[in-house]
Amino acid sequence: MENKKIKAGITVFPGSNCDYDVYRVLNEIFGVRASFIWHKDEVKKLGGFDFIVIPGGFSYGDYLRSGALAARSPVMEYVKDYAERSGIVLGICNGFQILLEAGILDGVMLANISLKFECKDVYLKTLNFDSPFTCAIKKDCVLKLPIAHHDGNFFAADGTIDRLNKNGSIIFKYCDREGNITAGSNPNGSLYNIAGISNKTFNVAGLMPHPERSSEKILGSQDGGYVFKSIIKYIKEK
Amino acid sequence: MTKKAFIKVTLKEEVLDPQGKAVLSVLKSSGYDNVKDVRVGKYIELEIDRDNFPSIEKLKNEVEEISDKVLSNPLIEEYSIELK
Amino acid sequence: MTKKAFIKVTLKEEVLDPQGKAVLSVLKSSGYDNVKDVRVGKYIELEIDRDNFPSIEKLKNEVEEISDKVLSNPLIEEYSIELK
Amino acid sequence: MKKNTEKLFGLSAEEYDKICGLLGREPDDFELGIFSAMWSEHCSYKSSKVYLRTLPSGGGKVLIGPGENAGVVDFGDGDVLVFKMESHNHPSFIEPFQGSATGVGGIMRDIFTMGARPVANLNSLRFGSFSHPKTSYYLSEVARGIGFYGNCMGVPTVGGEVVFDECYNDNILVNAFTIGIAKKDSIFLSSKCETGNIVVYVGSATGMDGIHGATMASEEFDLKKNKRRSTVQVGDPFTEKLLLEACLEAMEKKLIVSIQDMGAAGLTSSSFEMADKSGKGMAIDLDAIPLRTSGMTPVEMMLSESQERMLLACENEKFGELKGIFDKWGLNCVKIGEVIGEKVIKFYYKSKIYKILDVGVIVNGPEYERPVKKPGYIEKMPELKTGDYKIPENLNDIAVKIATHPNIASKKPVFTQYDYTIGTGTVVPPGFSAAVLRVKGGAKGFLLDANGNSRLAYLDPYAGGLLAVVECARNITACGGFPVAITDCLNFASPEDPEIMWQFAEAVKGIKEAALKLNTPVISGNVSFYNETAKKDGDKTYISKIYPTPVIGMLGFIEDAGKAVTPFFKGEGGEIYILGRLNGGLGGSLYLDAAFGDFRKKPVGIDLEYLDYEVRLQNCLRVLINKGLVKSAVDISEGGIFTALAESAVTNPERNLGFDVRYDFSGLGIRADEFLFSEFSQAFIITFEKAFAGTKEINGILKEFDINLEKIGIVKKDGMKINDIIDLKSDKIKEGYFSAI
Ligand SMILES: Nc1ncnc2c1ncn2[C@@H]1O[C@H](COP(=O)(O)OP(=O)(O)O)[C@@H](O)[C@H]1O
Ligand SMILES: [Mg+2]
Repeated sequence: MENKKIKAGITVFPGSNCDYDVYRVLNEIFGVRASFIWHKDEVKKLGGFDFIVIPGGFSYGDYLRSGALAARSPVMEYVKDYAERSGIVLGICNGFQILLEAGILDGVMLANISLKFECKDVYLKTLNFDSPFTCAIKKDCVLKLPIAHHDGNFFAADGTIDRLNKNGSIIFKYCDREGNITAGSNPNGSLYNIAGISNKTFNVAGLMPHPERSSEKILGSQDGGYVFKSIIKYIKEK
Repeated sequence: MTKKAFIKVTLKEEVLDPQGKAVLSVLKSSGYDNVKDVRVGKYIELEIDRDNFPSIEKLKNEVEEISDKVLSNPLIEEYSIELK
Repeated sequence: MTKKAFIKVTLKEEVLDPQGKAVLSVLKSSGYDNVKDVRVGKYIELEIDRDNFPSIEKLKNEVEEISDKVLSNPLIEEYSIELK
Repeated sequence: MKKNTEKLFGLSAEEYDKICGLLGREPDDFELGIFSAMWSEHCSYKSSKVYLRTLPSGGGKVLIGPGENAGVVDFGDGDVLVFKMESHNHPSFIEPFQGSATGVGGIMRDIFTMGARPVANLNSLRFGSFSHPKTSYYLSEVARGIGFYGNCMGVPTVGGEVVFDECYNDNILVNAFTIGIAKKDSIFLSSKCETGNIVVYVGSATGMDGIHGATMASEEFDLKKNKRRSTVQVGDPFTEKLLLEACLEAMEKKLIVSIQDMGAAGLTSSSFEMADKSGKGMAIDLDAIPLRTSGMTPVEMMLSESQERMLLACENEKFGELKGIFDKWGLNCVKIGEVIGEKVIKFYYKSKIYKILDVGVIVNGPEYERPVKKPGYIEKMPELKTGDYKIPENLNDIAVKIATHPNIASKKPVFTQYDYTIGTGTVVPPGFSAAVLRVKGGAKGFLLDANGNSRLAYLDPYAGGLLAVVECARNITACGGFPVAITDCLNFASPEDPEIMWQFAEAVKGIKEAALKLNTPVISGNVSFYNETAKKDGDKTYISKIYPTPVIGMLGFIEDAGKAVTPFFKGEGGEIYILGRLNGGLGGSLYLDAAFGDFRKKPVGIDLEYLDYEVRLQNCLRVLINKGLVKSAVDISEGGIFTALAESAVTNPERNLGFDVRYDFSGLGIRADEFLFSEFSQAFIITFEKAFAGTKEINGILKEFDINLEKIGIVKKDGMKINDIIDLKSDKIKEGYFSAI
């Protein structure tokens, strides 16, 4: 299967602002056919897409709670339905927050421990190499990706964390350059340095760092590209 | 006729409140040593058209639904409603 | 002994409330048409060591001072205090 | 003529008389409100116009110079770049979070009004002395406000400057810069209204925001009486993001004829200026204005500075389609009037004609050539003679103090609050010299930098203006770019004070000369006067004034953004060179302040030869870089050569580095402290790709430009050594450099 036969849908809410960056990277760097899905569009069942990306940004200004208002919009019903039918869904940053608020992923995002917006490069350790989001990542490879968020402090009850752990659903953790998971490498106070998780069946994932901002050499890192390469690989091999 | 609903949304006790902590440290460093703890929540006012509800109970139910589904995240927050 | 102070901080009536506006638009598009207006404010709980105050009045004064100087921005917000 | 001086709202008695003459009677509150807004310094540039006219504003790549919402330069391949810088000083002092946020929102509207999508923001910030009790509050609120607005808009904030000085204790400065990109054939202007077009209001509803007691008329403006009221402008970046998308969509579909954002003096300036620039008039129905606050009076509607609004003209038949777009984005889109041939604005209120005002009379405000006087403090400024100061025993201590001074130290804690990676265009992020951005779909890129040196501008406003331009150009050149055009933000105290006016005139002259020599026309800008506050000290009142603060924002181009050079040393063993000439002179330097607690000494004079040399030097460096020979380059500026070397060592993001410099400066006739810390050198510290120096190719280039190159040392793994005067641990400097603010 050629990449250009793979169809990706990118949801657009009022206030989404990484939508175009994802669109461009998917189309121009990875040669996938990506198109936008306006939050009010009646794209019933989202059946035509091989995967869906919920991009970052400030949907509804992130007012009330990050992602809360977007999580209640009609298109999220379709996304939920799509996910339940094993569709692949990736939420990036605000997209991750929306998936949490919609109850598609477990947990919540609190404000960063600094109570400040944090824009910087972080290092990620991959904990599960079998998911659609990580299957092209080389083992022992520490990834460098940028973060840019105010509410990335992942929190969940102990029981939930246990469940995520047992299931292998914690897919990325913040680490240092050498891959050690340390307090100093945690940029936002996230519980157990959690940077990205998946659902029970691994077809839905959310992560705070931005793979679309680290898929080209000129931007200082191509490591984010592995996330998209994984999705493509997974779809091709399916 | 409209009615007002006042909703307090607060973090559940067991959830860490970084904002409250930050306010507490500001208060302490400003010499307000008697303050022992601070919790920060939200206070939301809704103005609702009363006429479309057969009873005030129904109106209250709708406010509860809104509070539950939109205004709060039940995983970490709880809320209380007052109608006026 | 500690006492609790509950402070509601709300935007002055005529100040733009972007949050309230966004919540309102989402409520409307989710079919909650009866909601006519939404305002979002803050709800803050302070736990205060009562013992160091000669009178409850003095304690109340301190809470007022804190609300004025730290918890609210008098240029755009107002507050009300309840002691329990 | 009867005059109630209390009711002049910022107008002078003469201006009031002039208005009475123009109208043939006394103005009523509505008229007075409009005159006072349009004739204010802020809107009319009445004190600065005569000087601004002297600035070079065309030629080269300029497509549109000053006069529109922003200037436009040709970027090749059918692309244009649109940029401007604007101040939001006073609102930011009153309410730093909202003030800085709405400042950023305002400048972005200026850019997308012209049909350009904003692609980068910069900001230039001035706070009181670092130890002043309110400084940390202002710093954190302003940074939060800028991040809040820019991040939500999805526009990366890629650079700027943060300066602390006690002259800003009572007047902070927030200058915001935005650049956008558009297609050459789809630039939108405010001057294109046609008779018969309808006038459309889009965006947020109008509230009481920004209607200031000071400039305001009758009783109902008494804010103290109405406690529920607030005049603070509250920013809503979410709505502005929607406004951006809706406007660009409507522009792409060619539904807009002419457009103007509502900035200062809101509906008043947008309607009168659009009418004036188009040579038309308008009929405006005040009843149609979307209001947030009920019961607003006509003059309140006209003067409101509520954010996130635009005024536009469109063809009647296209209104339906236009409205469809704004509906989709959930925004107001209301027909409020019509463009008419007669050059007046007819206001309708409560379905009746309410007022008719002549456009020319309102728009052609006064213009002054205010008296100027060379300030006494400059006349009396002592020269700094060698021998006045003993060289401090321990220059190491001073060096540490300088490298970790809040004005030198890393501004990372500030800019990590800004999303600088969104848009996937940022090739060199904040924290180095100029920001470098690439343009997708090709190799080309552009560079941005903002600079001002107010201490120098205080001691010598001409030099301050000139060197602000030169410094921006150095930063752009050091990355391999060539300077193209500038915008300026001129922050001064009261123009009614002849000494301040002299400062202004000198600073503009300095900018002019540098802009001419460096071939960087001034395509947009902003003037902010009255940055002063009356203060009480016991029973004496005095005026706390800022130093003259001309700030420059510069755009540069680069053919291949991927080949931009960064300022830091790349690795151990690299040979360190000086390109250019070292000068002495310590007047006004950070060193004088750090070592002796007083910078107020006459700086060395700057002449035209200085500028000639500068152009040669920068051209020479650019050629070296473009040939791919240079690994790192940084200019020598604040904090002198020591600071340039130290920063080159500690800002490498991957590894710790140091340097060992051996250089005999005795031939220059300067002392050790001058060598280390003079800020008047015209030189870059560079390292080369290999041992290139001495090759024929390089010598040829040096000869062509008549510039010196000299090896001075070597990059080390650790330690900062200069002759036998400086010996420091890199770690210590690094730690201090990154944790000072
Ligand atoms: N110092 C300056 N140098 C060059 N151009 C300037 C300067 N100050 C203002 N201008 C130009 O004058 C025009 C009016 O500026 P301004 O009133 O700030 O615009 P706005 O309508 O956005 O408020 C703009 O085109 C601006 O670029
Ligand atoms: Mg404008």
